Amino acid sequence: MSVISFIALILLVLVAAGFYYGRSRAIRLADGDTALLHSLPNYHGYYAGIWAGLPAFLLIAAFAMFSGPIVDRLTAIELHTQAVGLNARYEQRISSDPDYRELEQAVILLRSRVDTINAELDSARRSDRENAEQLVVLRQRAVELLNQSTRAEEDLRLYAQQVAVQVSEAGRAEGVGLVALAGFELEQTPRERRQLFLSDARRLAQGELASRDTPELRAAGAVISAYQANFRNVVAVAALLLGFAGLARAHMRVNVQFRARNSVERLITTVLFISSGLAVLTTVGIVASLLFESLRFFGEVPLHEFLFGLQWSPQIAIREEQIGQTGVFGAVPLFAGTALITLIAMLVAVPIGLFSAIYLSEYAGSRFRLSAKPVLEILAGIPTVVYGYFALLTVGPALRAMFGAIGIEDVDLKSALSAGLVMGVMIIPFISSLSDDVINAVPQSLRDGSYAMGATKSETISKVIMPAALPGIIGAVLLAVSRAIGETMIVVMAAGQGANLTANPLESVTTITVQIVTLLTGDQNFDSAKTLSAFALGLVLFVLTLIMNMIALRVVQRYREKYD
Amino acid sequence: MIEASPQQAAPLPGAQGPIKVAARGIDVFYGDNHALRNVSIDVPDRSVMAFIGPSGCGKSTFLRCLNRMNDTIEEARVSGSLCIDGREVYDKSVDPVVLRARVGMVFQKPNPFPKSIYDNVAYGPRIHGLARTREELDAMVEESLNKAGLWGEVKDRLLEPGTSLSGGQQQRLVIARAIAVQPEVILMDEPCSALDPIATARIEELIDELRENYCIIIVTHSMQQAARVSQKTAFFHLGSLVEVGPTEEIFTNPRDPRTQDYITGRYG
Amino acid sequence: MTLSQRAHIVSAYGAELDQLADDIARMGGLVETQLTEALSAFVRRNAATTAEVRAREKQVNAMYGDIEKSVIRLFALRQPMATDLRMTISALKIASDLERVGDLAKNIAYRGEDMAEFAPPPVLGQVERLGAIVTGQLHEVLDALGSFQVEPALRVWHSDDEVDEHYNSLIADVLNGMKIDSNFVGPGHHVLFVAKNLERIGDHATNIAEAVHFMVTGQHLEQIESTVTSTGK
Amino acid sequence: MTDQAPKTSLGETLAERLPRRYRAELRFRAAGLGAVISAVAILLVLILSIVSEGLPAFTVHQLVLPVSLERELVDQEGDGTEASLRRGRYSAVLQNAMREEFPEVSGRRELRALFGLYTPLNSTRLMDEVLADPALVGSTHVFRMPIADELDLYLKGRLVQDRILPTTGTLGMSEQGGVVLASSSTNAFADLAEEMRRSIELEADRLLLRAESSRRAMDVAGEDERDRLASDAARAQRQAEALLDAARAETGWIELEGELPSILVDADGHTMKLSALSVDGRQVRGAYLLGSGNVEVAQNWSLYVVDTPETRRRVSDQVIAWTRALEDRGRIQRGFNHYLFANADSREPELAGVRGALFGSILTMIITMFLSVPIGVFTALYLEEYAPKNRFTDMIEVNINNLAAVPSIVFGLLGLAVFINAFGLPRSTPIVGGLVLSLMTLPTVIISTRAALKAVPPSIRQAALAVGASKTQTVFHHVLPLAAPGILTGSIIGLAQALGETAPLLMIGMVAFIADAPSLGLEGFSQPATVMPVQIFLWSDAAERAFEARTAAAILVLLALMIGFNALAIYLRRRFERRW
Repeated sequence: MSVISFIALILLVLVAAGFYYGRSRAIRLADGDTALLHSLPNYHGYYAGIWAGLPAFLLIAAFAMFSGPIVDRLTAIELHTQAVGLNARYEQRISSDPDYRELEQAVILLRSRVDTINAELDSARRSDRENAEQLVVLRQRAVELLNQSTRAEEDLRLYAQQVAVQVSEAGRAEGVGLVALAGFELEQTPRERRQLFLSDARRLAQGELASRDTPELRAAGAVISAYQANFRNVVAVAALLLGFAGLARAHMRVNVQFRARNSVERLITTVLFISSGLAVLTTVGIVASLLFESLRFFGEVPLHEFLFGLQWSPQIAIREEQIGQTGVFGAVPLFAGTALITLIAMLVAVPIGLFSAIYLSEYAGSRFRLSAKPVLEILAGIPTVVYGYFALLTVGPALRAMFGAIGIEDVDLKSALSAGLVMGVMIIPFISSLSDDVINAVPQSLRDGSYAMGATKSETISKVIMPAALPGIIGAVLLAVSRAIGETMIVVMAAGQGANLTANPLESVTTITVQIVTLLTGDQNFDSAKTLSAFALGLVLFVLTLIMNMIALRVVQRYREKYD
Repeated sequence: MIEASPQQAAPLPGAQGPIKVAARGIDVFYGDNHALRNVSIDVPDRSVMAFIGPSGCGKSTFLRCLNRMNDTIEEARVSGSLCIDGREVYDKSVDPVVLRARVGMVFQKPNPFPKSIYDNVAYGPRIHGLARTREELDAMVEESLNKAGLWGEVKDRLLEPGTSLSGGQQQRLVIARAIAVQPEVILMDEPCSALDPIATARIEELIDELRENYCIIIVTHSMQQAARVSQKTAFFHLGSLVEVGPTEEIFTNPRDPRTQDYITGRYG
Repeated sequence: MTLSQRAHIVSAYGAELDQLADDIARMGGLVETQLTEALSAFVRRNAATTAEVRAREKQVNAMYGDIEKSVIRLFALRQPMATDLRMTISALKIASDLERVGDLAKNIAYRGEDMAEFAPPPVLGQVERLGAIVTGQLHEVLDALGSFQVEPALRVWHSDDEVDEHYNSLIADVLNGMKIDSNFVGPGHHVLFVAKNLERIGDHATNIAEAVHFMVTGQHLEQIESTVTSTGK
Repeated sequence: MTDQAPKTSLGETLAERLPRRYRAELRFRAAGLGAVISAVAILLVLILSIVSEGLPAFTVHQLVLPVSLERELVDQEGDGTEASLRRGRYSAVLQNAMREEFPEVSGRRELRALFGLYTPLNSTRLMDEVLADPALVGSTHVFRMPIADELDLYLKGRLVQDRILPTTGTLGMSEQGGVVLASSSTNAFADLAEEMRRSIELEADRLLLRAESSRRAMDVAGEDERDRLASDAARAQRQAEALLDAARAETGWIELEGELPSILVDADGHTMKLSALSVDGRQVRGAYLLGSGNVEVAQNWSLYVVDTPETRRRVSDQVIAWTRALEDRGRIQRGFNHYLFANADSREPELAGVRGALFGSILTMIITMFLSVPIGVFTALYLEEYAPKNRFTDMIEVNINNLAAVPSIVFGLLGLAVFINAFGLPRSTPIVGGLVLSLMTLPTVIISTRAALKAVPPSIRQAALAVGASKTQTVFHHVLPLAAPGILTGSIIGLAQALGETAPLLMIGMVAFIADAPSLGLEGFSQPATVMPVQIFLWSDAAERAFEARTAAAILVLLALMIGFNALAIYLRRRFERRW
């Protein structure tokens, strides 16, 4: 990085030099009479500075962003070419090894049998419901076979590993280069662990702590740092050249008639435009990443099973008919859990929030309002993780004690109720401030009209203000619901993990967001349905909240227009 | 209803006929702002009295005293004696809710509630529980709309929202809403300022008709309107009541130079 | 205008009112001159002056039309109130009275032409005196109008009796003369007409005095007088 | 009115309905006030519960031990070089110091329990101190280390229920074969004996009840269950009867068995644990936890009762006795918990601190600030000042409004899929965290900046344009400076939000356990780190009870940070507020 930092420093000097050069050249060309210039001298300076710095810095930024993957790729290719000999030897050993062939055959056979029995199971399930016994037998056999097949695969893998070790030992004994050995090891490493291999190598090369330390890794690290250094030098030279080229361009362009200001302003406008495009890009990024991974997920798990399945257990087989480690991905319990918690939250937040807003805007004196509003704002500013802890620390035990006192014993410490209550508290300020805006937007003339009819305050509020403010309040509640659905930390900490399909708020339930967190914290394997399902859930979450926000924003906007 | 002992003040000089509203020494403060100073006036029953004066002179403030609408403003303070039918309005025993049922009010901008035409007119009777049956309520709504001269125009669209009417119709709807609770006094705060001349003419005609049964007080900036609809006119200036008298006299031969200046358009 | 020191917010309105007042004053001046000339034409039997009087009469009529137009304009555009209302109304009334006076003056001048055929009758002096009184009234009331004062107007209003007295005695003299001398019937009936016209001019002056009084005070003189007399009795 | 009828009827109906209407009014008003009060009350409860939980974590009990840094232990090579000092056996040094305190302790298990009074990680701290000052080698150094988390809680009175009972008379103790017999000159133990008897009876009642319910369950249970229930019932019955026998003995000893409070007798530097009380209340039997031999007559002695039974707590009576002894000897001092701020995360609660998370938060916030604020302001400038009114602009607007309401966790998914998987940026690092939070904060900054720009009166723009300034000059010289306070406030509020955000950071792996604080430099951005809210989340999930208080303490630190941020926003708003 130091080379790059150095280059960056030089570029900064170039920018400054460009600025002063552009400026002074403009003044000189105008013979000191700056009024002759189309643009102020400073603009000529800016122009020169921008051309000296911007392209080069863009190059460096691109380098900083993409150098890692590119270097990794180059290293992988290098290692691969080095290890061609060892690989060939390994292939030859494998293909000529009768034991290996035998194991392989066994695996193939078992796999085909698994496929057959799965097909049988399917057809049995589809054709005849009466024949339960046969189904049970079939299922048992399927599980057995699958276990056998898994075992056989494991054996095969272990044997291959053994062979690989032998090959590399032999290679070492013959004095094959470390780089080749490293390449061979990388080749043998399962795909998902190759990144780790490379990052270990990189760390070792930089003298940092790695998860392993072997001569092979160090050799690979040397390859990586060589590439890095080369790459870095190329980029550094290119950046310098770009900088000087930019200066040269500025030198040619700057003259008395040159519209430097327009150029600079055009650039500014372009930068602003690109910035605003970033918001769109973010959305595109969200949609693309969610869609891409979700499509991969739906390739493995059918959409209808995901949307309508009643069982969610992504990790392990808990029932007989589940085969292997595929897990089941019926998201209905998550939807139900999310809905239950959202409902509880709304039952807390809507009355308290709405009544607070009503009281503060219609009843309270200005001093009370001035002191009560900040309190609600504080509630809004508290991080959700704090709310989660509050649920865990105070609300859960309190609920258990309360329900214990009235004789209901089986209250989970992490329950839908405690998460819902606390989430409700979190949403109170949201509802109250939005409702407050909405209620304040109701024209005073309507209030006057009602009071003048002899209506009491509550009659005026419930019969005139509320009907008038209803669309806005509905919009606010929709926004709040969307927020509750998307809220993560409170439910992660206070709602539990069990995917229970229940309407009992005293049980623990799980939500979409909880599952996303659970699935994606810890080791991830982007080839397994388990990891990908998190993105499918994310997609559901995104679409759901998007629809609600769209509706809510439109409703609120209409409402605003009505009374503006 | 709580009967305060009738303590009708002696009529002010120049008063004729039965007096509905009698104010003596009314002062209004909004916080530190002395909005109305020592106003004394008699308003006769079954006639129209117009309040004129430049903006901010206190005429609307005084109007809002009559049905205690100033109560809804946080910092408003009213002192003095104000009697309607000899009963003190600011007596502790007087309930503003009851008072406002007896003193209807129409505002500058038509403010129909975001409800149907029917519900708008039925609002008062409903909150006060004036109708026992649906038929009674229907009858009340029809009668009020009739009195407000709107029945013919809306009888087929009673369930449409009140806001779908034109401005003039809305204002008449609001008047119908006000008279649905059978008030004795109707206060009108610049009822035509947001209307075109035709709608204005309609409202003026309506006021003229209503005069037979109600005591109407109208605040207006249009002196021609005051001249057209009112029998007596009061001129307010800088929070004080400057002059009150028969409308004709005020407009041809005002006694006070301030009135003179105001109505001839010589206000500097 | 002198009634109010303040200027109108709409200065054009004020200017129009001022213009109206000026027009009335000019018209008054014109009519006054006209009357003086008509009287002299009649008394001196000067036909040449008669032509001038007739020419002025056209001018007065035109002015009347102008004033009427500007009053209508004022009503339509400015909707005058209080003093302005009274001023405008009075202006119209006064203009109409002045126009009538101008008419009558013209008639008097015509009679002067006719009188040229006859020898000057002895009552001419009396006619001259009556004419002087009426002219004085007109002058005084126009002064009152110009200065916005009530007292001269009131004086004119009360001096109506004096005109009547003179008129009655002149009529009696002429009738007597006609009884005595039938030759006097010819010029006599011209004198009668002129006397009648002068008496009418006096009435108009009284009207103008009333209008001025109303304009300045806002009260109708007749009403005040009637209450004064009723309480007086 | 001419017809009096409707008027009176109006009055009557009105009066009739009024009380009901006013009751409704009162209810409504009360509901509103109740809502506000409950919101305030909830906030108070929240803050109070966290403060009361978290405040104790700001103090810590420290063991203050003189450790003798013998050269052969610490400097094995004998050359005093860093390499040699690094290889020193510091844990042995600490163990020796503990042995010094309690020379009577022997046996592997007892020693392990004794060394459990502190976490072995402290040896590293000792090493650091020696490395910082090699002259210490060979001397006796007073070393401070936090006592084990459980004991810290015990000393703060948050772990067990305990009490000290008044005593009368004198006490004599005699040891024979590990059994200690103590007798009081008065019947000092009578009340205690009575209390224990009652406790045993209660325990027996509970057992009897259990036996009964097991028997009842047998009637409805299936075949296979019945046997188990029967044996359960029989066992409970047996235990209950045995207990009752022990408790009802008229003379002799009440044996303390089952889940009963621990009773310790302190006398003359000896601590004994009771195993039985004589019925007359004059004698007790037990074993020494501290000290040995006989005590003839102890004048000052005390009874210490730990009501939480030993089986239900994680500190044994032995450890409690050691701890109390150390406290008596002044070896334990309570002081400010600087470990909370000086250390990064640790598996040992007493050493765990927020330093790492604080640094991580700072680094992440720096990235967030430098990305979201300029880009947000640029976007707002473009939309508010430059953008032509067309479909694309509309689309951007709708987009931003929607982005503002997209759940934060979705941004985490985006970060995972794009920054980590596609771009290959390192996981768990402030740079990725900052990028994700920037995207999340962007809409907030844009929206508040637009509001601030909208608030600049158009007259300013017109004035600048009218004197011949270009659009860009107008915007950058006039509009932007005027809108700056609003932009600043909005940005700070957005950053404060990002500071408290957790969910998206979990997605990009900032949830890992990281024992080293990232360095506060350029390289820190790509070092694994965690941030304050994630640290809170991690601790809240930890098993050790001591982490509960630390979680709350970390929350207080985070809240203080956020209050600081918001106060800054308010200050800036006040300071630069402009009125037109």
